[in-house]
Amino acid sequence: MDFRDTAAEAAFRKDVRDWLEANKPSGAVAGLGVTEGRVGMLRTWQRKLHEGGWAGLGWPKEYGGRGASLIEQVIFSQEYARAKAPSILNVIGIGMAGPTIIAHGTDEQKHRYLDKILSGEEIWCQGFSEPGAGSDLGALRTSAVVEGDSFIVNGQKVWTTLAHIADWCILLARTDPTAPKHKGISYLLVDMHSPGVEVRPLRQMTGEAEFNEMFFTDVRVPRDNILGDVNDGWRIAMTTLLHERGTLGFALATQAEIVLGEAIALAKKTLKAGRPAIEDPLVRQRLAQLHVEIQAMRLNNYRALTTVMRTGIPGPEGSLGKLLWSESNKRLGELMLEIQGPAGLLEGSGYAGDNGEWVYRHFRSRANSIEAGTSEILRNIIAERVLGLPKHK
Amino acid sequence: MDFRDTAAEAAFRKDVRDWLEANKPSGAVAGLGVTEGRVGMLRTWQRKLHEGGWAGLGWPKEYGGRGASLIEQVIFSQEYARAKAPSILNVIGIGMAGPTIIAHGTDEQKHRYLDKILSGEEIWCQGFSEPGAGSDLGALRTSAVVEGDSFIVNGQKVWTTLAHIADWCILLARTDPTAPKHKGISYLLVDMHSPGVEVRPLRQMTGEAEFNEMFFTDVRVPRDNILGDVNDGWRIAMTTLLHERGTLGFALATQAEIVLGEAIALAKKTLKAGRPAIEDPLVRQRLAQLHVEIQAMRLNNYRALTTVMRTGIPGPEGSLGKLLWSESNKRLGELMLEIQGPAGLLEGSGYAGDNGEWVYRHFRSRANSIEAGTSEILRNIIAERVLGLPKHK
Amino acid sequence: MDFGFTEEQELLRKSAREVLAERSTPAVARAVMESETGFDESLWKTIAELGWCGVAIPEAEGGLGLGWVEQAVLVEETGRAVLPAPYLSTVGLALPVVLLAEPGEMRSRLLQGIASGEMRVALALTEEDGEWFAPLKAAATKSVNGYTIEGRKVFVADAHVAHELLVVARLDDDFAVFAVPAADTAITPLPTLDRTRRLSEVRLDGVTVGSERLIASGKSLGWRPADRTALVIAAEQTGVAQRVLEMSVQYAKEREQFGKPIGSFQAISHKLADMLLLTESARSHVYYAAWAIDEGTPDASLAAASARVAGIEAGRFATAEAIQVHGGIGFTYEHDLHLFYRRAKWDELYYGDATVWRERVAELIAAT
Amino acid sequence: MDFGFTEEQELLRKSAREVLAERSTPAVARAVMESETGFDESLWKTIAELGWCGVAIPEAEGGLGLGWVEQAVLVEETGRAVLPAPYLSTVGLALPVVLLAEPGEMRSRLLQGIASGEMRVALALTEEDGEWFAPLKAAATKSVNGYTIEGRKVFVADAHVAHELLVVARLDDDFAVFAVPAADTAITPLPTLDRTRRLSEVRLDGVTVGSERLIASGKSLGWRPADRTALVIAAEQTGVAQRVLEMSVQYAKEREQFGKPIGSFQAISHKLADMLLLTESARSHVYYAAWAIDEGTPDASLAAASARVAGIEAGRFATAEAIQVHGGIGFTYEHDLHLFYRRAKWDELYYGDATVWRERVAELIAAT
Repeated sequence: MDFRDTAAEAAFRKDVRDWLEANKPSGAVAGLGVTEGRVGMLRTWQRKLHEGGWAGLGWPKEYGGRGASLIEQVIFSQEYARAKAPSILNVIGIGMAGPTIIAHGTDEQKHRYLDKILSGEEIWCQGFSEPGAGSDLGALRTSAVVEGDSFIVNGQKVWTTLAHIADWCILLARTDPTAPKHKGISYLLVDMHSPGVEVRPLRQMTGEAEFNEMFFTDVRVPRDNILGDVNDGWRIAMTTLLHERGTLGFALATQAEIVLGEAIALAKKTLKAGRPAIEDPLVRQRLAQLHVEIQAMRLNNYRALTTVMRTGIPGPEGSLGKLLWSESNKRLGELMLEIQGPAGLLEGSGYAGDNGEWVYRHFRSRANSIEAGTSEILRNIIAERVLGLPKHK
Repeated sequence: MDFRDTAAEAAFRKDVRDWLEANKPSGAVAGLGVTEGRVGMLRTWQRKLHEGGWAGLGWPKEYGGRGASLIEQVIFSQEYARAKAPSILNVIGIGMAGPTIIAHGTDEQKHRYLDKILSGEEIWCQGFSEPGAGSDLGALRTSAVVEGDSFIVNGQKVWTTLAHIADWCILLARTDPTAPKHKGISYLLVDMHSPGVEVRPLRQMTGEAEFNEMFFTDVRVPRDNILGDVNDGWRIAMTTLLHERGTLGFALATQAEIVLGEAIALAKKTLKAGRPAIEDPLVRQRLAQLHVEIQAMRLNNYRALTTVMRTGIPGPEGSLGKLLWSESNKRLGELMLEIQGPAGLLEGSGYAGDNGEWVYRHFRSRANSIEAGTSEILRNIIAERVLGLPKHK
Repeated sequence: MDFGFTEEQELLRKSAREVLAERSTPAVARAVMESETGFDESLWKTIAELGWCGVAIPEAEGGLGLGWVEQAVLVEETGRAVLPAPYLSTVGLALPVVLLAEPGEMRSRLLQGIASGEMRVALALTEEDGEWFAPLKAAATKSVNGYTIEGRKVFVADAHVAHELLVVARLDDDFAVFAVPAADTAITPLPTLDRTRRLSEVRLDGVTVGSERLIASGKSLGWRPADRTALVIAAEQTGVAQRVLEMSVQYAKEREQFGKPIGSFQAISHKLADMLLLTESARSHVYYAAWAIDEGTPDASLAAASARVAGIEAGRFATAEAIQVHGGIGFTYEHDLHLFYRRAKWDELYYGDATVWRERVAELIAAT
Repeated sequence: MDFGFTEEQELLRKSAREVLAERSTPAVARAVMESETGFDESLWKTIAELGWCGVAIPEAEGGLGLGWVEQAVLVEETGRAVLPAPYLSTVGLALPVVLLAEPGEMRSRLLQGIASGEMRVALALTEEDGEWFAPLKAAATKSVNGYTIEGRKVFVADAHVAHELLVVARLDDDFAVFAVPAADTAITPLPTLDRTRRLSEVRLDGVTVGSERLIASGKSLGWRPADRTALVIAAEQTGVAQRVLEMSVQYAKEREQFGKPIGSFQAISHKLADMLLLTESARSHVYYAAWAIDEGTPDASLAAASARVAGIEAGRFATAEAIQVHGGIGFTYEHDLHLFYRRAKWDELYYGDATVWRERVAELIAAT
């Protein structure tokens, strides 16, 4: 047991930190939103990351990656969060589409797509979720019918980040409507510039549009653009989802530590009943509790990492992180608004703490327990896969 | 809307209060436990209540009751709780068996049982719960097989209060094992002195034995001792369960108010970090929250009462009371132990607040969310019957 | 002992619900949100004509001469409809102060103005520190023609559409309330998360008002206006909670996942049961407190504070969990839930949060 | 960066679990509960012979010379087995003080005595007010032969089976720790809810001890023993939580209601998921804190306080909800759950509750 970096790890961490410090866009702001005004900056940043050799950190070297170890990937994600570097534009391509193509693609497919993913020349999005399906992915209804050399795709997807700027989409579609739910699904690589693809931004309650709806009307997809076999898409999608989390837990924990630090700073400068909020016993209890939860995330992540490194099999601790983070982050947002009193009702003003930043964070946090697995689904997963309880159905 | 007693209500309340003050056993202690040492006192008290005309308050006059209105019953239960009068020994007979016999019994049965219930000459217990059935009453397995003029009963019941002193038992038994779950059950009146009836006390984690297990081995029950028709027991049991709650909600709310008052008193005299616990901002928040919850119980009860009196149909508010009470009472118990620090670990001692009374209450409160409907079952009921959501099965 | 509404009260609720269903739709709220002023003149006229502003104002002053129970009924309904009008600020924040002011011509003018709907009045209490019940910096000094007030008020609800402001300021060793024409002050709306109920900054740079405009002193007011304000906000929270509960129950019955309505899963149905529990509890508290205030019972302050706490819990839990029950769709701007969420958050943080009011409850129960 | 146990540590856990499965069954705990002394001599001998009391004691003092990680491994296991022996009071409460005492003959005697298991030592800190980190009334005065101590200690864990008491008393303007032979004091056991770990009242009526028995001063100790004590109790809580989680999962798989295992209902399964979350989080905190203490990292105190908070949450939630999952049967005296519930409650309220330790966390994070 040793929580310190080894000499090699420390050296790698320094490399990452130095490079980020020297290269990250000035005035960079962390956060996931790819708003119109930021796309140009993010493209440039993606290219820079690639040139620096940081794109596809965990990809095998033969496919242009760095072949970094798991722990190096963790260190990178921690330092990335700490530097508050802007989001990686081609995150779906590098984190999900690429690894799936590496695992299941033909040589031609690997040759065609992988380089351009890493360079950011082609941006990817993910067409899994559907309006009627939600947490029940197997209920998807988008159809792909073979017609000559093509699939003809019809249907609707939702909650698609980046769709408005994406060049390609990893799309799940039903190719055999008569088969049971999880059979009869195929995994297609769809050119977003094809006729019949329409993207509409989906505005959130924060006012931002991070997500999109995608409509597919008689979209023609060449037969070669299938990954794996026809009707074998479910199995392949599992590879993608396995990569969805990646080192996200570490990034979230580091980010949560930083945000808690900012919360403490605000509690020091905000007056409540005439004295700094940080001196209020109730505020102190709640901040302390959040500290304990955020540290639990970080430490649970380490345990999961050690288990994977020792046994190759992820331990139960990792699956707990997202659940803990969502619920803690929501509570932090609530607390920070309460600390401010009526100033917590201002979306931006000199009267609001940090110019209304916390109001945005609070609103945004409401989606935490819904996106990337609702808290209900996560508890189902923990109950069934970790505790071995019978299925709730 | 008027929360004051009418003149008639006030007069009735005064009658009750005066009578209880004049007649309740000296040094009486509230609480449900019928321990061996208390049975004699409770029998005397039951007789006194009967003589005073307070037994069977809500029963029709023709059956020896007082024919009191619903609101008079509420007033009685409030005053009873306020007076901290000891528990009513024949509570099952008066509250459940009697009303069910009145509703479904033959004239002979009414003649045979009702008087002796009111006088306390015959004490009743309730044989519904079984070890394997729990919240799923329909899964009961105790059998009653017709043999000549009798049913032969075999099986086991559990969580039976008063079984150790009861003369009679309202018992649900399966008379048709081939019928669907809720059919094929009959409602029997069983003489507890019959050969083959065995009662074993069931000690709780508090150390007390409020409940019993009952074992029935080839117990012979005359065919006349059935209430209603063979295999119609489920419907009749619903009458019993409808009466189970009765004005319990009002008694619980009044009791909770009293207990909260005692908690505040203890918080005033217990020092925490050198000053009375009542001055600790965290303690204050928690006590205030409990006050709000307990008052909600009281007020929800009033709303339910008004709805029943106006429409004859209970409103949704009543079913919420037990759920709220269980959860609040558990939290109160936890708080009161915390206030005491290590003294909260003593089961009785001059060092413990109120001589360890709160340790007992805390332990006892752990059963609140299990007995008389678990919190999970209550939420199911609210979801299905009040909100009209589909069954969870 | 009777917790029932009178026929007139039921009728009031029914007619309010009908009017609001037509005139205060989410679409109207969105239009008001997006508008520059955040104010819909014609909607206000409707409210005024119905006499809703004068429900708790005596008939002699042009009101309907009813009480706080009726006021709570109306506000529960306006909450249910997220009414985008300066109604709560008028009847919940300003009116309690005016009603409890010293009898006199100014009080009558204000009451009659409010009752007719021709006068919108805002309460200018808080300052930069956002504290509700704390020492003030704004100060009034006696001058030849009356009083001169100097100070800056912040977080003043609906000030930008008010005719009169009730400015609370230090005066000698007490505080006092002055009715100040809004036009005499400098009002700057602030970007508020519930854009149908905007907060403003109000500057008073040596504004002089006549002596008759001093309408109340702190010593005479005490907590009494606060009891009424707490009650009114709690009533609104109850309405908000009720509406999102209904939306969520409806959705849980219709929406299917894994081949079943999501309302059949305990993870959803138990959440909804808890929402019901909190909403019904808030409602019980609200009407008891309203009755207690109308009757002037000794526990009126405790009842009002308890209602406020119960209202906050219901509003907060119900709107947050409604989003969770709805999943992604509940987080979109197009879905109406966020209108209710914003309103509930406003109600939670405005006029003292749950901690402040629990402390008030504690103070009252520990004193006995 | 490595959160793994060494092979030796894994082996220690494995062998401890095996020994405890045989020697520390619930039946044994019940026998100890019912016994007059609440003490099982032969069980203690087993522990002593295995060297468990000396895990964190240097080899030079007769211990195994391991560290707090190993100590936490053992205590997690003894918690899992609700070990009915004065083990936690010795290694968790007394040992940290002795280890951090001034080097010298007395310290060595105590360490060697503890390591061999021949000496049981209890920490006599709290007084009538039950405060952990507060001014004391008990006072020592310098006398001809050493020190004379006058005072009354209350809530002293396992004092009635101890050989030596570590009495904390005022001395001049600081406090000091004295090793006092238990026989020189008047010890009265109190009726404790966890009867396998009894609390006692200890009276010191002018007990005189030699100068060498003053083993530490408050100024030199600071919070350091508290860090270790907090860690050890948190480890026990983790073990308790883990065991009741396992019992509950097992029960939820077997017990059927409405024709299905109750573990298939989300009302049960989500509770169990939350139990797992809290238990795993407590475990992560415990071993990080143990490592930080062993390494003397700057965040060791914060890590220990965090572990204590996480341990309380896990122990409290898991034992309470385990009863709920089991239903009526879980509330009976015959069922073993209440042994764990009592232990968890003891651990929660002894040595500062969650509020005290969250305040400690707050103090440390607000200082940075």
